[in-house]
Amino acid sequence: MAQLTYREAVAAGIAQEMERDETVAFIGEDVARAGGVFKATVGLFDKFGPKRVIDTPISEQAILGAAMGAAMTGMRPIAEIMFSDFLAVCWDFVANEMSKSRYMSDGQLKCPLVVRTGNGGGSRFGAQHSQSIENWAMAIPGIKVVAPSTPADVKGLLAASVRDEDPVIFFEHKSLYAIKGEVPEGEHVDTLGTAKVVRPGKDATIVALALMVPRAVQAADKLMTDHGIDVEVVDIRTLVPLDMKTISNSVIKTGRLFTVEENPRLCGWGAEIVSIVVDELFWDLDGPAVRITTPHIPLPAADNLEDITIPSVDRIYSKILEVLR
Amino acid sequence: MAQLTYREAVAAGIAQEMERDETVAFIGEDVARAGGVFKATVGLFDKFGPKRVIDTPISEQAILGAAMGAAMTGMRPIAEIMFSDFLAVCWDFVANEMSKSRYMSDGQLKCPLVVRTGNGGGSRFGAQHSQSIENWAMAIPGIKVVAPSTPADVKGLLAASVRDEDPVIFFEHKSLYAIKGEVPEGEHVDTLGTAKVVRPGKDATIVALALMVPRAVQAADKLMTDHGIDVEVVDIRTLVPLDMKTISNSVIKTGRLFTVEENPRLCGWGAEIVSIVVDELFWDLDGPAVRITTPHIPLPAADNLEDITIPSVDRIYSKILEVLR
Amino acid sequence: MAKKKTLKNNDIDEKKRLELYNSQYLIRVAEQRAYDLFLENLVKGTSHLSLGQEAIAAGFATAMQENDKSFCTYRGHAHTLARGASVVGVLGELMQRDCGLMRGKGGSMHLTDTSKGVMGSYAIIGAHLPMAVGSAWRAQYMGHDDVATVFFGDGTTNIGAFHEALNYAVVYKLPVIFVCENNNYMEYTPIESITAVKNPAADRASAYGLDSIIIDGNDADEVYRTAQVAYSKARSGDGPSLIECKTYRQSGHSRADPGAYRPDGELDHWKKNNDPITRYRSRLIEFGVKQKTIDGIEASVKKLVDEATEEAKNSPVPPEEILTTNVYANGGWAWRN
Amino acid sequence: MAKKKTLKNNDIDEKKRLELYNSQYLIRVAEQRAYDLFLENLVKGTSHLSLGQEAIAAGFATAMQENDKSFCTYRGHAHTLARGASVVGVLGELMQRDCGLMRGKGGSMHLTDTSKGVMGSYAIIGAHLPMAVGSAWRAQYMGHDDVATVFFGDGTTNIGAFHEALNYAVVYKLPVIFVCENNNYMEYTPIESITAVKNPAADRASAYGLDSIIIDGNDADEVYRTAQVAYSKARSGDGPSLIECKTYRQSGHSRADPGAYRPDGELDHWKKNNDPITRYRSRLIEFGVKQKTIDGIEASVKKLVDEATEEAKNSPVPPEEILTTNVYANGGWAWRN
Ligand SMILES: Cc1ncc(C[n+]2csc(CCOP(=O)(O)OP(=O)(O)O)c2C)c(N)n1
Ligand SMILES: Cc1ncc(C[n+]2csc(CCOP(=O)(O)OP(=O)(O)O)c2C)c(N)n1
Ligand SMILES: [Mg+2]
Ligand SMILES: [Mg+2]
Repeated sequence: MAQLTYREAVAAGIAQEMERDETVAFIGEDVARAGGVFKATVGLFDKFGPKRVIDTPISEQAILGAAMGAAMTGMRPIAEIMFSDFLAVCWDFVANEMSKSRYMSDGQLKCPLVVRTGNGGGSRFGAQHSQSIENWAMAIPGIKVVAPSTPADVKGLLAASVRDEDPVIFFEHKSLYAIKGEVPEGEHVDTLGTAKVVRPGKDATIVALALMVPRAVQAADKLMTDHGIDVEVVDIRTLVPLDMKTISNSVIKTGRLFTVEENPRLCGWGAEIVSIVVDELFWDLDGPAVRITTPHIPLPAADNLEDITIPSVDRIYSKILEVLR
Repeated sequence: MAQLTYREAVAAGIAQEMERDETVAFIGEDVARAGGVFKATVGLFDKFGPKRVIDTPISEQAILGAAMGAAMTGMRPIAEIMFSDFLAVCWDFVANEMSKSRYMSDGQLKCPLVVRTGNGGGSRFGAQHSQSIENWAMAIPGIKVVAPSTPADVKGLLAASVRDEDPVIFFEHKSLYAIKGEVPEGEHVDTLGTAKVVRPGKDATIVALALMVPRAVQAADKLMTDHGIDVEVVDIRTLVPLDMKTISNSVIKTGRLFTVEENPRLCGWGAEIVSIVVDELFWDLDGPAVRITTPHIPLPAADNLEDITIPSVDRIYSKILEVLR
Repeated sequence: MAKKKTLKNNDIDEKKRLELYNSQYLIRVAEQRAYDLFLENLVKGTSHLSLGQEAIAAGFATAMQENDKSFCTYRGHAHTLARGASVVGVLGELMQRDCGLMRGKGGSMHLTDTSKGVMGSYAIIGAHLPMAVGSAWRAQYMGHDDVATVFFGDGTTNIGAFHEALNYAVVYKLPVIFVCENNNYMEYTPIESITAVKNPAADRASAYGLDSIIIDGNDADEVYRTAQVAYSKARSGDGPSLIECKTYRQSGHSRADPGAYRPDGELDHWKKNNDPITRYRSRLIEFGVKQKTIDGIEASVKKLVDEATEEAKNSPVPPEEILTTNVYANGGWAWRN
Repeated sequence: MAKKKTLKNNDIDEKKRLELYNSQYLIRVAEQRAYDLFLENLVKGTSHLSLGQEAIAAGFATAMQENDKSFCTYRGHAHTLARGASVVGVLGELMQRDCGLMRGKGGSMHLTDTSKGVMGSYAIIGAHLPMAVGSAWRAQYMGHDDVATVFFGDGTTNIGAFHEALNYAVVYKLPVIFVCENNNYMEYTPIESITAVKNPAADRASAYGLDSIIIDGNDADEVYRTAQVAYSKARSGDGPSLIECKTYRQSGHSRADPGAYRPDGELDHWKKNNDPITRYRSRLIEFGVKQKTIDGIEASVKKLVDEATEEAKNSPVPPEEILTTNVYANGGWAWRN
């Protein structure tokens, strides 16, 4: 096991796959010579050179389109969209093109590519550089959606995404880039569509993603310490494919469901999971399923305001306490 | 009362507002001289001339940006994005700009504009011209979202949208353009954020939108006739602001909730409504809340396939019967 | 005069000429058939015909190598047929039958036949330009010798993706040919009324450091010749070309368009004086091709289209089971376990 | 030599010159202060300074009418200050205090002061170009005499919205000025390495039927003069201008950028030989302005910024209640009843 930061795990994951497969190349704005604005791709340019690690113009549509055209014809490109907010300027390629070309061509076309992007708040960047938009991606049929919470998952799920035959949107959380964690030595490949119980419990289930996972775990620990409430925390890891088995098993066991989402409230992924549970496990529920989300507002820049916007350990803790009491 | 088609109601609504307010102007592709590809804006160019009814280049970003800049500085523009699928090419303006500028400027900037767009399936146009994407819009804080199901609502809600101080995304359903209905004579202005009980009932609630409303009503009638099951149908009409009062009152009365959505399953608006009901009215529910949606797939072109994709009267009927029995 | 033309055109041999004619004629007959089938209510949804624009599809396709890649718009029947896709597959798709190229799942606007290098038809203006750039990147990266060609209309030059694709292709010197078919109109709006320059593609070439190229898009020989130059440039590693082909759409924009926006006489003028098929037929005769040979081509094309029509009519509609196939690479649509 | 310059520059009177200097100097001092405050950890989030680019903001703002509208990027402190926005409001916003222009809700990248015609700063590349076009449409439509000016960088010329905005503005002949500040870099990548033409804005002007205009963006007089011509053209109904200003960013791209991508000596060269403030100070002296006058301006600017800094430091953080205000026009955020 090696200790890597989340950002180092990104570079390690890309490097592992580029070494293994000549058809993997990496494009994006300021990603090559400068190593990316989040320094998540430092070293790749030196290792693989300008043919495989490429600085592009500020042309997000061209970036995703180029990745798509290359993927259709035999490559496995990785494209970076610097901040996930910018997916809005090339949304057509996500929502209408890479996601639909296989279906529209009845299987003739393929798009094995990965779009990596910096997602989420906490950096005081304001409304256009802080969003969590994993729910936008989840709403689009035909793509896969991944959002890891640990360095090991970054490397393993990124490798799995590169090897996947479908287009994958890979959300890296900006506020997690600095965290450290154990990552297995040598080749490490994980499996898309598998959630993980990261804290077992029996009284209630929290389903969380990315930055919300460590917060949910902390809140759960505190609920145990303070009130003896034993909460199970499930890290979804990939929204599509969705590991409903793990979620359902947990809810069947605990009888209570909480989701903790960083995306703003309306049509968030938590709503989807709640709606599935309510349809399929209604009689297993011992009480309301409750969503804890960023309120349905644009994100403010000021630190004190941002901190009360995104679900915090305290908010998760208090809400669960309030509901379960 | 006049009999108008849904498409005539669009032109009537725009004309009413343009006559009333000099600052209302209308832009879009092929909307002026040709009257729009759906013929929903026929006559406006002749009536108001080239200064106020303007054919634009194929530049969706420029169209929404121009509408925004004009709205910020004193106009109340209406912009057409021909098919709602094309909102993906200018999504930045919806998701990051018009929706956030008021908040980011702490109220200094305003965006009183309407984006009209042809939404929904049934025309055998295939995956890139048939989508229902009202859930994409609902997921964005800072905009309002309207989707009428009758000619009267088209006119009244369009007028209300033009007069609203916030940016409104106005979804017209392509498969409803040809339907006829009574529209009040003279000035007609409705209210955003008000749902309507279009068929009262006591055994279950269906919440539906746009094309799904007439289908839900038909299914409800048939359930009554065939099985004496008395289903209440709520036409949401506007997703934001959301009239939860009307929905909640209905669910409290009936104890059962079904949503009928044309958007593909994941993160649809039905999930949001279900999640609110399950949180707030859990103990009023007599059984699972069930969503009836387009499956989570791109839309096929072939008529026989498209017909089994979008929720039909039969599917609504059978699903409700299956669940309630 | 005839002499001069002979000289001017003697770079193209008779075999190629007949190929070019065959290709144009096939497109003409198949597109007319599509229109007839629409009137019979057998073509569902929408469809966008290339009547009057056949020379462009034929000229480029004839100049392509087998491994070259085409990227088309919703107005892509012509380009798909010109690459040799089956007529049954094309008409079947328009009729949304099981024999269609995509078994009815894509429809008229999304014709795809990767076995012929037709990497799809795209219905959102501009999107396929960056995709063609990506295919060219792959060719350069992997050392393949194929070139990507992307066809689009005059109206498409005003959308952002056009600009991004052109700049990107030039920056990395990629083997991609951008073909603008300027048929004077976007849907119903004259292109000059909503474009800052007279020649929407050619007048922008310099913004990407490219040569300004304008050709007669209704002259298959000129198209073919220009295409050859562009392919050889691209294959030599000298980067992209942007070619504006002047042409005219003789049909409506899409199936139900009455064309009320056309000035009086404009359509007639083009049909009578500048129809690519009529012009090419005369040229063949001028160059000594026997009427019998021409008649033979025409007869065989008609037979092919007639037979394809029958076959497509007899094909069943797609089975319901395929509704949920090929959403994901595992063949299915499951978004959950 | 001095004589010649006098002649060349005698169209600008001393009063205007001092205004131009004052404006540039204010930007310089305020931006340096922002940097110092960042080092003190009092500026949160990110911030993008215009050190070295002051002449452009100053030159344009000085040529504007009061009712003209500015549209800025994340690198918009300079343009906001140049229009006369309060220094407390700007520094307060960077420090995310209640006294900030937007009470901390927007932050450094979104400075807005509509009372001064600053219609916002936008942080998604390209988006504000179409917005400026829209403001110009409103002016034309309502018969107002204001002009919209939109500032953006060299890197922005490669995104789709640039292309759409330019074409749209020219088609309708709208009173909007597109100002490209070419500082040689997008973030860390040299602009020439990812752009098809040498002058990313000017070499594209002809693609929109516009004149190619390149100016020395570090000469406030040249900027001011060019701006005057463009405003009078726009106000006469003669449509948009696209102006490429050559300049250099002396600071990092954003707060934490060490600038490792700069070739050795490049930064020093620009600082020593082509700093707009140093150049302009020399020119003032050359033109007979007394050192005392210059010192007076500098002292008063410093005082202004010092006082503003103190005031901002003493301002509280924004109250939690405003988190949910001004999402919708009714002042609140309710998405349901
Ligand atoms: C992004 C987008 N905007 C608008 C449309 C609707 N539309 C379809 S075809 C067309 C006109 C295209 O004109 P042109 O590029 O000249 O091609 P032509 O149809 O003449 O071949 C338009 C506006 C679209 N499909 N996509
Ligand atoms: C659509 C989009 N893509 C990428 C970015 C990230 N980004 C912020 S500034 C910048 C460089 C902009 O370069 P330029 O236009 O030259 O302006 P400068 O920063 O030099 O003033 C980039 C790529 C962004 N904000 N928006
Ligand atoms: Mg055209
Ligand atoms: Mg720059």
